[in-house]
Amino acid sequence: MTEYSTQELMIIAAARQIQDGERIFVGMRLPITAYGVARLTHAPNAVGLFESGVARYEPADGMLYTMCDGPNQLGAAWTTGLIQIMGLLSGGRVHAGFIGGAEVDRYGNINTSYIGDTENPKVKLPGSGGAPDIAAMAERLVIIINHQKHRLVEKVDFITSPGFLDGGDARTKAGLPGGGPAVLITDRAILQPYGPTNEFHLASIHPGHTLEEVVQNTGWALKSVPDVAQTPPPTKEEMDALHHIDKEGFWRS
Amino acid sequence: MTEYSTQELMIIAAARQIQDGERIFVGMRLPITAYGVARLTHAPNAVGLFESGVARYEPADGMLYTMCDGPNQLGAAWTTGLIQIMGLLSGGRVHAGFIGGAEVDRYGNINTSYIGDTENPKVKLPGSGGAPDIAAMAERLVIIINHQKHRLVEKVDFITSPGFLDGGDARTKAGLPGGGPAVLITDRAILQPYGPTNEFHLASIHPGHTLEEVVQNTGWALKSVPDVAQTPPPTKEEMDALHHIDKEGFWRS
Amino acid sequence: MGERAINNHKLTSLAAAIATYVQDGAAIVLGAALENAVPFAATHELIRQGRRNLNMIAPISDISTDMLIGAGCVAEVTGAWVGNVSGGMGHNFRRAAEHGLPHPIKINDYSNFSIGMAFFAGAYGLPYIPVKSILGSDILKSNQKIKLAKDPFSGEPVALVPALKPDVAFLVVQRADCDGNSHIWGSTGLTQEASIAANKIIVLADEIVEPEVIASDPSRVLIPGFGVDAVCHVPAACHPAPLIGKWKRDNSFFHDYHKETRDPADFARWCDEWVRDLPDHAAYRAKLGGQLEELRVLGDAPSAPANYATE
Amino acid sequence: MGERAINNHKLTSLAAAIATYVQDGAAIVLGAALENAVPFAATHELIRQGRRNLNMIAPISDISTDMLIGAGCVAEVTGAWVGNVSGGMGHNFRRAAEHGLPHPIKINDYSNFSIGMAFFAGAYGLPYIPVKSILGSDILKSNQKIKLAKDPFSGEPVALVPALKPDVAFLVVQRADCDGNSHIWGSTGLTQEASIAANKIIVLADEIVEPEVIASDPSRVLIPGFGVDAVCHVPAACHPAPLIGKWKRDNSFFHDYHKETRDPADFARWCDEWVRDLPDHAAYRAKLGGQLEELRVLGDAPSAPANYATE
Repeated sequence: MTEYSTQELMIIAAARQIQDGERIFVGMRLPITAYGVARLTHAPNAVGLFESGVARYEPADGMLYTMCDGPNQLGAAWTTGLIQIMGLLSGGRVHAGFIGGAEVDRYGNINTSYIGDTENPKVKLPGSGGAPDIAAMAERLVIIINHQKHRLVEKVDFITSPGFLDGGDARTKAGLPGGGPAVLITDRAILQPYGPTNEFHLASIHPGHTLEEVVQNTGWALKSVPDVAQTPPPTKEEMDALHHIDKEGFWRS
Repeated sequence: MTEYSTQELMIIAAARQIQDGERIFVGMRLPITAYGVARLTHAPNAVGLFESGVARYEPADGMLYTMCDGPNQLGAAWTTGLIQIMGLLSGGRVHAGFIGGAEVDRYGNINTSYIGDTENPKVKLPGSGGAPDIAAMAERLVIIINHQKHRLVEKVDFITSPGFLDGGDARTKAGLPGGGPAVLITDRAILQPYGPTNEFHLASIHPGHTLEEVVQNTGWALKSVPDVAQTPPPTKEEMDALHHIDKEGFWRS
Repeated sequence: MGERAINNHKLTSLAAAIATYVQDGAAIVLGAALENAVPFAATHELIRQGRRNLNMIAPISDISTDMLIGAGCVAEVTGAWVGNVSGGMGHNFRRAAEHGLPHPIKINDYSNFSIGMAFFAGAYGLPYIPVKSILGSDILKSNQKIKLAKDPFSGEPVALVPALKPDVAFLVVQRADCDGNSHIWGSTGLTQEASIAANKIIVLADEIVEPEVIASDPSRVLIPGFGVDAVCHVPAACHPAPLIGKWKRDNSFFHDYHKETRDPADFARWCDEWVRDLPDHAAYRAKLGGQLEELRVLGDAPSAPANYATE
Repeated sequence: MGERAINNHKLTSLAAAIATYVQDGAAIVLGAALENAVPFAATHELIRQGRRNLNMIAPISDISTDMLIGAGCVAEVTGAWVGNVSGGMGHNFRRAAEHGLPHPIKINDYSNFSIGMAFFAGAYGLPYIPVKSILGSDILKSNQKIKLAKDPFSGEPVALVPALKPDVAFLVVQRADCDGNSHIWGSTGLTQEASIAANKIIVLADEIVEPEVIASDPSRVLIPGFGVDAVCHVPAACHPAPLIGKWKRDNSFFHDYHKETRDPADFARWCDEWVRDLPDHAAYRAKLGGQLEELRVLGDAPSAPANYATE
């Protein structure tokens, strides 16, 4: 059996969310590595979008600290403006986007703005960037977050990026064009919206983790889909691709 | 005394409307020659704008049939899109624009769309192009038209490009940001809006033409400003500049 | 820009691209750059394939729209100007608008800037754009799609221009690779906005180059290959319009068109000679022969290089 | 873009440009390209000249905004994200927002796309833009300037984002001539829209070139010289951010900033060392010395030429 770290499993679970030929808002860190793995395995025709104004076919050759770094621009499909790239979100032209956050709630709403009150915040987080736009408009949203009780909360203090809002059809009623969050990938499990409420349910547990542990580390009364599975471990092909992308072993530990 | 044709006088009268450092929507034919004369004489820092997406300092080297021709793009200050160039009309960033038309009325409204009814037009004219935008937004509009009774009319059949609408403060009330038509240059005279009605009045008569002739060829009861002048004939410097620009003598006859 | 274009080779003939992507009744952008880079080769092929009831959407496409109207392809014109830019009025456009010949046409009036905003809204997912530049114009009366409203911030009048989303956009580019990654230079009018607003994009490339040429300068890409549905290699597809650095404008061709299309029988003859009797654009170029060769740009005025090195 | 910029030589020092064009209380765009081409040299000079009560407007300017807040220059932040892109949170931003230190700041929240539309509206004379991409976000509650409304065509909800018109925009370009005609390549974020929306534009050019170099490629011009108010020759003005083809990103500098500005006294020391104790950007470059030289791009990956010849 191939060895892998939790981070590596998360990357591969994220890579599996990318289908061939799709246009993906990639974002930095873990998702950009996931994009590279997907391109090298099952999605050789995916296109990576970066809101600063970059679209790429091949992942960048070299470590990126920001999406604007030189290696992400050399040989790109398109270096242009933010409006041209983020404008692709309209009309179902972007299939998925990856975003993270400080807090996510049972309906997949994400907070990256204020912990506490907006006038008198306990913690002022950096803000939205393009996440609300991606969350509102992309066909599917993939959320990546560490699985801790104070991160997976009953209700976020501030909806920076909308999920299903109050659940049910609230999202559609608010006029949001995109499909909303499709999956939440943590370091312990994978959650998915389930049933008419669109509440996030446990869908699969990562190898080595337990149902009890996952429930205890979730800030709401976590329900499960009827057929909770174990998250399939990385295949050899996936791990080979990841090692090719992550030459320096940044994600290994 | 320098010899000149009527067309040449019109070009020079138009050139005098351009002040140094101004940004001007030039348009084709007569105005582009006027722009060249102004650059060579009193307005060496004027900037010429072309709605297809071109901005130039130096006039093009070579005869232009359209603003998109190669010589208008080689060595341009900017070749870009229509929105970038026409967008400069906002906020008083464009000082003047030149436009022509099939019909203009006593309040400087211009028709380039329909003679007769819109549903069943007697003559379908080519349409607006960017003229309404320039008429609405530029600080000043310079109208150039041949002086005939069926062209200078009481009321145009269709307002393609707004002047002072029904006169008085109708233009401001309609929410139009630009200053409106400042001058109407014909082959017989120069007209200007005068008084609180903003009706076009006779301001100067070209050498060799008479008040009676000008009035008879105007489709409304043309009034005069108190101090009607003779249009100053071209100076030697202006004619030298014009001959330099119009090497082939296109405007001489 | 299509929904799931996969990045693979899209090189095809123009005839095949039009057969695949253009249905009768389609809303078409053909020449959004104004007077340069007009895809006349596509104009001809639409006529040859006998498309009907098209809605031609563009600010100004020089004589392309007049040809399509005369050939009976057009039910609707959405734009700012139809005619012959250097030659005067468009006879077919006038006949259709004044006498319903060969068909009546519906005219949706816009100004250049307002149709630009309609494309911009269509391209970038905005339902409409509030515009001041057509206030006071009777375009607000003749075009029922545009609403006069009050700016809720200032209370001032504003014209709301709804998004336009064409079915197909044709564009001429100086060079493209087989996947549709394209370089354009010179003024582009509304090419970018109109193309991105369209559901399908067909690129007419004057030259097909290796992918490395395009990838050497991603900032010169106006439309990326992943948004392009078909790439057709058609040299001088712009004729008689110019293409910067490639082809000069054929001014006499525009002038002759004006003279030779004054009445319907004349236009029919012109259209047979220059379009219907020719199988494709290669035959059109062969017919032009030396006249086309004289328009070819032979000189070299190269852009200063931009360096994209990372180390 | 200013109202009557005359096309003449505008080359000046950055200190003089800021003294002339930036008043206390001004609304400033400093780095609209996101994480590249951030005009950090202007950040430093604003701190040195002690500007107060600025409104910093940008989607994301990496640590520039955090520096200005820490130095007491900022009353208001209008944007989508403030922090240290590769290094985490911005300590000064948090201190100001959470504890009012050194001053309380007003935060006007936008998303990247909605602030883009606000700049676009400001640049091109549109009073506001209706946007769908921030529906459902509490940005609609925290930012009172944005109105929730109904699309009058469809009846669906829409967020109306009013035009933003900053007083001054700073931008870093790879090369410019003495009149401010500039070439930029690589991704540009909102540089064009934000700059054109601004009343005054100050260009920080990495290199000053002959006018012929810029004029050789007018399609690479993002902002034409006639819209530029001052041109300053400041090599590596972007440091520690990257500039495509010119300077690599100084990742360790961002990391060190994060470590060395955890509390106000630390920030004050950092700011003295890197800004206040240095007379100008030349001194900053000299202090960096070999560290800066290692970031210089030495390789060559040139763009394929575009031909603008007319004959």
